[in-house]
Amino acid sequence: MTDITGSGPTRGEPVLSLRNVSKNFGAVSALTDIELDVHAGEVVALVGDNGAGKSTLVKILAGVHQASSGTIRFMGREVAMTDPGAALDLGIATVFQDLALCENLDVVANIFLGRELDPWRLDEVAMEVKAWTLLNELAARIPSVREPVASLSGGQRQTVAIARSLLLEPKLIMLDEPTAALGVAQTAEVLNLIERVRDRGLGVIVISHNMEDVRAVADRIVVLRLGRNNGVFTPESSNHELIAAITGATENAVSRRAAAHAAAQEGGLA
Amino acid sequence: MTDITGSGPTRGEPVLSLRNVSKNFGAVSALTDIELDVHAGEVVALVGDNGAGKSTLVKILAGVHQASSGTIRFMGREVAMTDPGAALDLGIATVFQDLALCENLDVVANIFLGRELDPWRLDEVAMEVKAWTLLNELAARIPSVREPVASLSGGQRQTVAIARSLLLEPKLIMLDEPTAALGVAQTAEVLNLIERVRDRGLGVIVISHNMEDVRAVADRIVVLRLGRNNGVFTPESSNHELIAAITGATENAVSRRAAAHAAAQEGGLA
Amino acid sequence: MSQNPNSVAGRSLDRADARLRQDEGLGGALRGFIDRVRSGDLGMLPVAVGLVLISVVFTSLNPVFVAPNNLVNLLFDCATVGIISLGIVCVLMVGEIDLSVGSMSGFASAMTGTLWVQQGWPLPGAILAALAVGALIGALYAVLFNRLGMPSFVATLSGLLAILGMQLYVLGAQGSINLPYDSPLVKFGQTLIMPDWFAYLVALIPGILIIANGLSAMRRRRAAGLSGGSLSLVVIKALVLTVALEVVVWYLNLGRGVPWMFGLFVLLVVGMNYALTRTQWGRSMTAVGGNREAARRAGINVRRIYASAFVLCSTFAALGGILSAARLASASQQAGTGDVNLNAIAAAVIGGTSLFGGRGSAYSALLGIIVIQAIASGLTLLNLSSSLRYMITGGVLAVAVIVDSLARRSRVSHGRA
Amino acid sequence: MSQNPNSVAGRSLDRADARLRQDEGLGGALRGFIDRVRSGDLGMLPVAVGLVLISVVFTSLNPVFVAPNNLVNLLFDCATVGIISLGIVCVLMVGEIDLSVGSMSGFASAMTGTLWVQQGWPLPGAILAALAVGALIGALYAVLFNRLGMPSFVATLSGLLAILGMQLYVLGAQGSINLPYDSPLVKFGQTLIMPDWFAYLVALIPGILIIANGLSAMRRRRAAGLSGGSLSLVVIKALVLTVALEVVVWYLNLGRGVPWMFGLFVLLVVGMNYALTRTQWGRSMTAVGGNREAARRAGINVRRIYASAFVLCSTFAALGGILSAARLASASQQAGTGDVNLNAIAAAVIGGTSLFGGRGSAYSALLGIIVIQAIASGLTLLNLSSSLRYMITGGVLAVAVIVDSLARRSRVSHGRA
Amino acid sequence: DGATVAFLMPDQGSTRYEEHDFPGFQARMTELCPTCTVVYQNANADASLQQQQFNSVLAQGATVVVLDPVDSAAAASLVQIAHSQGAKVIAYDRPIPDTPADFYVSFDNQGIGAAIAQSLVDHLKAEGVPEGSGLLQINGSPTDAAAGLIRDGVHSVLETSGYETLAEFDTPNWAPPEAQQWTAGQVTRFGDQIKGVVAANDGTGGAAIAAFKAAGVDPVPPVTGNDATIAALQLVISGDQYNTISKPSEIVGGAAADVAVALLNGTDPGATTTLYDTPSQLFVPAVITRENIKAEIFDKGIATPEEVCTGEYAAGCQELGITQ
Ligand SMILES: Nc1ncnc2c1ncn2[C@@H]1O[C@H](COP(=O)(O)OP(=O)(O)OP(=O)(O)O)[C@@H](O)[C@H]1O
Ligand SMILES: Nc1ncnc2c1ncn2[C@@H]1O[C@H](COP(=O)(O)OP(=O)(O)OP(=O)(O)O)[C@@H](O)[C@H]1O
Ligand SMILES: O[C@@H]1[C@@H](O)[C@H](O)OC[C@H]1O
Ligand SMILES: [Mg+2]
Ligand SMILES: [Mg+2]
Repeated sequence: MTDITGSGPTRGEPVLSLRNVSKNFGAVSALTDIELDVHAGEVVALVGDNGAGKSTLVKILAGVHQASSGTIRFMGREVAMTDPGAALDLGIATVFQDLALCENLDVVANIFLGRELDPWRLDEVAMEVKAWTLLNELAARIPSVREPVASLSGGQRQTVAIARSLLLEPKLIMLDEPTAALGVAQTAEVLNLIERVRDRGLGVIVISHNMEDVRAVADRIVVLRLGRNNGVFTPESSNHELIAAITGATENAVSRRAAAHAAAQEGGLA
Repeated sequence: MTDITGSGPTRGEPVLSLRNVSKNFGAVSALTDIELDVHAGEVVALVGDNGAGKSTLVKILAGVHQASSGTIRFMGREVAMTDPGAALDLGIATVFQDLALCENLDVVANIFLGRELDPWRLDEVAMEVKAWTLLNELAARIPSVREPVASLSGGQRQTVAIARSLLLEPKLIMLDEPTAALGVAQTAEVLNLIERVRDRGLGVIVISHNMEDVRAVADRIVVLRLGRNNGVFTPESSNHELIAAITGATENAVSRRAAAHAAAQEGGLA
Repeated sequence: MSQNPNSVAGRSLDRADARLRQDEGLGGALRGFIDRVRSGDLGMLPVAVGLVLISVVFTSLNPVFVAPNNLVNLLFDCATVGIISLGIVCVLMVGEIDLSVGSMSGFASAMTGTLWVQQGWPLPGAILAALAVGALIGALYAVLFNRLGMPSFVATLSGLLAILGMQLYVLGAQGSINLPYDSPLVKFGQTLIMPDWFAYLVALIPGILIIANGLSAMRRRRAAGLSGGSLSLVVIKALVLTVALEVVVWYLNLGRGVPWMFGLFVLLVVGMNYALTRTQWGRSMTAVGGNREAARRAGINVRRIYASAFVLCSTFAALGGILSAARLASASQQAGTGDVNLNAIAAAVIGGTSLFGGRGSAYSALLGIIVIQAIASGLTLLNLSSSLRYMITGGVLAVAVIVDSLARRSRVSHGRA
Repeated sequence: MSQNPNSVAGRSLDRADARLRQDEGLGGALRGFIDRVRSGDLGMLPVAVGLVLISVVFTSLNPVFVAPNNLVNLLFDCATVGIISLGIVCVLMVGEIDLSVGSMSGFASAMTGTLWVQQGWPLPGAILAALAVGALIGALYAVLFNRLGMPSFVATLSGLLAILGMQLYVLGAQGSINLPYDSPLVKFGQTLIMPDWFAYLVALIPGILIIANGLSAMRRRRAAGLSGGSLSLVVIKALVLTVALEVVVWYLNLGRGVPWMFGLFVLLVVGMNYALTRTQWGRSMTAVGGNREAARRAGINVRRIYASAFVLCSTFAALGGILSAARLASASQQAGTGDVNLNAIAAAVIGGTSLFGGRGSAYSALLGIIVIQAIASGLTLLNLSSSLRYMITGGVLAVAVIVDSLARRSRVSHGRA
Repeated sequence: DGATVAFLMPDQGSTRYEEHDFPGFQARMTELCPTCTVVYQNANADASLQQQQFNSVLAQGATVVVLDPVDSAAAASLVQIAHSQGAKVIAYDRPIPDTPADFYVSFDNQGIGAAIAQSLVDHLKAEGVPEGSGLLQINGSPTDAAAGLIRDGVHSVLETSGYETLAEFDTPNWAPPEAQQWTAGQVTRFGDQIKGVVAANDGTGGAAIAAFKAAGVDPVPPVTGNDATIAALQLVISGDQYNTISKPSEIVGGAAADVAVALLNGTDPGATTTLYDTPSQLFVPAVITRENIKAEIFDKGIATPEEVCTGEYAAGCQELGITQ
């Protein structure tokens, strides 16, 4: 386990740094004293158990929720993310876990929402072409971009949400479980995308429960547990180490299942 | 690739069999001539690209949509699934990809929705205890079951949806990407659960994009591509074979990514 | 706390999570309450505060406002539209609307008048017939909504007109029918008051129920390994409520006393509240209003739920109409026209029931109608021109809900909208 | 189709998916249409069919219904409430409501009457003042909604009352004010008719626009590698529309002709339709109505969108009120009371705008108000007692939307609700 | 002959239009001009709807329109439209002050207000109620022009009566429950200071009575009314309501028919007076109290004992000699 700040493959300036960020919802403390740094050209993976507070953290950074306490510095200045518009203006693009799409609008309208081309006379042709380009880049399988998002499959929606975030020219891009609903090909494309984005010098925060994917793209792996920092790892850390940090125990459902399977297989062979 | 019917580790009677099931949404043919059999005590994995029609198929079997054509036999009799109530009454429990929870109700109310204990004087204590039991079985991390579902994290919601399906005594259980949002421990518990359910002689249909998980629990793997059957595999089939069937090409984003990484690593070593 | 098989690591099942502040006992309850104040999750309290606010203002303008007999009148007036509003709560709960409750109430009063006074039916027969017609019309809306997919706004707008036509038709040449003053119905609507001792007794019931239910729930929860909550909290709650109610009863008894009609209204509210919160049907109503498709997928017979909501609403409207006729001792063409519709809907909304479904309470009808009638009553005590009267009503209404709105706003900003 | 860098495997970008039926050319369009009929996705067609249905019935009962001058009167009558309804479409689009449009229209007419006739302001000044007050009141609602979080139902209900008070106050003892007949305003509201040739000319514009836009879109789409759609379809659409409009104009010219006031209404509808469908603002309105939180996360200034909706609604209500005054040549205490509110909301809903936000169209105000006024006009041609008139209005209204409801139902059952 | 005559009434607020005025008009029309077509419309208190109806009857070829205007000011433009199309307008019930119609047939609404108030004041004086005692005044709808006329009539009498108006109320939509709630409030406020109530019609009057009864006030102070509805006649008979006004609307309706036929035939309708520059015929309504109810109502056949003397009112009828 490495120290929380300053370490890791720091390829650039710190884009984002959080100090002592906490968030309470009534009697529940969703986040307590979180510290986090993201540098330019760095992919930070945020991992943790269900309800660990990953999405809450992302929402705070996206201006959706306000932190109960703590400071956020972005590009060297302390910032107050009062609403999502402010975060977007700062250059923070987010793919939310719940996608946040408008079901009544079609795919093109969702991708360009808030950033339509030609505000006084929408340029539907240009937007449609650009939408197809983005979607094809992500290997999306969407029959028509003129259907309301309500009729799309889970993975198709997720692709639309990811495509949205590519429109901006952000400095930091946050992806909250971007591949959860994606097919194998689409997942590969998103991982490629993350690498491309990193290589362009952006900071990236990615949340995932898939340790393989995480290790494939992350430069640093930050673990949250029950709303608190629980260590920073490198992709070279072992699976066992990581999972122990996430679940808070070396003996856990995953290890038990692995053991049981191993036993069964031995039994089968015997 | 094995033949579509009759093969595979048939441990029991056919619970479900579909013949020539098709579904159109306007100009889009979401499903075309689907054939599928599920036997008692068998786990069938349904895999396919985004938008391949997996969820549409599950929704048809759950009575949410009606098939445009084709026949469905359940427990030997031809059935018409006119609405979700009918499917539930037949003994088909479903975990939907979009979860289908009532955001305004709390966790307990959602788990017991439609099957409340003591309809004329709800037994909240008994329901709460049972809810905790189910959730703990799934290694859920939910601070309070008396909060509306709207305030839960993505994985917590998914756990609630899975817990719902355990309440029934079904003959067939369908899980549409049940582990997409789950943490590693919860995923392990759900895989355990699938095995327990199978061992109790139920038929199970599970949809997932995670080939490892699929291979870990499935007895047969049915591939859909662009709304059509695209082969049936066994867990022993290679990853490469499976992904080729899903994406419809041996050269695909996954293989490309793998190749690129291999090249990069070599380059790095050189 | 007894060590229980279900409890985890010495903590009760529902308090096991490390992130949860352990609010035990009275102090915990207090901390929880402060949290709720901060996050704006206060239920009906803000509206009640708004009500107190306007009461203080009106009393300072004219002390007659709090004269016992003025309050007794207020309670009489609340009962009729309040019962209609209770039906509105039902349709709002499932996210629909009934615009025809005014007409329905007018038609029911016309039917009662015609059948009873003119045709000589026995009173209970006439009332039952009117209620049955109400239920029937609700069933008709359900068919239009469930089978033909007609939006309830349009279906009940058609109903509003058609039923008004029927009301005019039934009253025909007569225009209005006097109901006999010495009949039990009119007495019920105008003068029937609970005996003092009885009112005092009734006011004890809520406290007793709270303690009884609280104790039994606590015992069962502890036995099951759940946190039990604080006994003292339950006792204090019951005590405060009982004292408050007894004082109110005592005060009303200084005047004429507690109207039976208001008693009936409260009984219906409490019954409805039980049905909405403690039965499977009520759970289904909330679910359908919150997410129709999710409810359907849970196997709930969504159509039947909608039907029950429409039928209940029309039936309550009919009952409210009959009681309005009793209150006025007359069944007339004007009954149910004018502001009845808007007031009934507004009462529910002011009380906190959402127009979008899935969130509401039977008590919102009670509280909302009291707010509306208090404003009306307060204004009758001031000599105002019509123009001023309208302006002030509008202003006061806004003020009465501002407290609630602010609380709700803070709820949103705390991420619990 | 030209081979384009963007097209995939010889197919245009948006037609590449194998599951998509390739609906090219006229035959494809026809197949697409049949699909849409089947799945109930027909926009305004069903309501139009309902309208034709009731027109046939009324005509068979009394041929005067289709007399050119009766239709001219109908158009005059549609314009006033129609414009108010257009404002309602705006607030419904974002999922809110304005109950005060009736009062607002009455107050605007009272203001115009007082300032212009009594205070001697120049007419444009009086009109502008009334519109400005409308906008101001809308802005006030926006503040109550955005800053205090007051539900729009309650805020505008307060407004309804307060503004009615102001209307009574402004008109004072007088009660009503005559507007001079020979003033341009009253002429506009009562008699001003387009010259025949001009009306014919105007009726050409939609067709020309369709062809022009259609061709340019087709060219640009093809150039960008998207499917272009069928040229013949565009031409046929334009032709059918043009012929239909010219016939209508010809028929109306047999009577008095096309009222300028109706022209203004249609112009506003078309403008509003453009704003809602072809501008960023309109997109944001739809988004906010569909999913407020998603719109907010997309960086849309949600508060500004709500504010624009409330301001537009109140301003349109004021304009409608001024035109009602012009139509009646009087500004009176009754203006805006009675059914104005319900009719304005009902028109939008009947035309297909959802009460729940995110779905609607400016044309729904046009179509809905024509349905409502056609029913009213048809009934004036039959000698009916009030009771029958109400019953029949209710029944006919239900019938007029039944076609639409059935279509919608099939849409739901096809999974596209 | 063969002409179309329209009869346009303003609202549902009172049943008289549909139940008395129009039948009277129609009966007389059938008598005088059997071939004429009579069209009836009621505008539900909506001035725009009335305009629509007016245009519609003109489109149907009406040459004479009998108009009871919802909005007297707006009606001026209707007269102009009619005249521009060669049709004649008879103002009915409510005047059209700004543009002279061809004729005006009416009861005088302001006169009605004065009459009910005067009758009440006389009664109180006869009972020895001292000057300076308090009265309540319940007006009609604040948005109804006719209600304004009645209110003005009441004011003109009460101002000089020596009695004090304790409080005054415009009843929204003429709705009885609103009147009842307001009266109930005044009863708590003023108690037995209230010596009488001037209510602008029978609906609001009945509501005031209900409020007194509900408050347990016994005897109920005298309450006025207007319209002579069956319900009000019954209350007068039982002694609960002090007075009402009989407007034998059939007779006025018949008179309008006479004028219509005269205008059709181009003969002189025979005005008795001129009001608002319009040749007019005004009828004097009769104030009805217990004293004259038999003579004015039953003996004149305006209502029959069968419809009034039902149930609990039978005794009162006997007492007054209406039934044996
Ligand atoms: N209600 C609907 N209306 C129109 N098209 C629909 C509808 N529902 C699904 N579709 C289309 O049917 C196709 C199959 O969707 P489905 O949800 O079954 O995919 P899936 O295999 O579950 O994909 P994923 O892995 O992304 O969940 C998609 O192209 C989708 O756009
Ligand atoms: N609006 C809210 N009101 C109350 N509690 C909330 C709210 N939002 C989140 N929480 C709570 O905060 C905790 C953290 O939730 P969060 O969504 O951040 O988890 P997560 O790490 O993203 O989990 P997952 O992997 O399941 O997505 C959860 O226990 C959740 O119940
Ligand atoms: O008789 C009155 C009538 O003159 C007025 O216009 O409306 C109400 C009725 O009661
Ligand atoms: Mg999350
Ligand atoms: Mg799916």
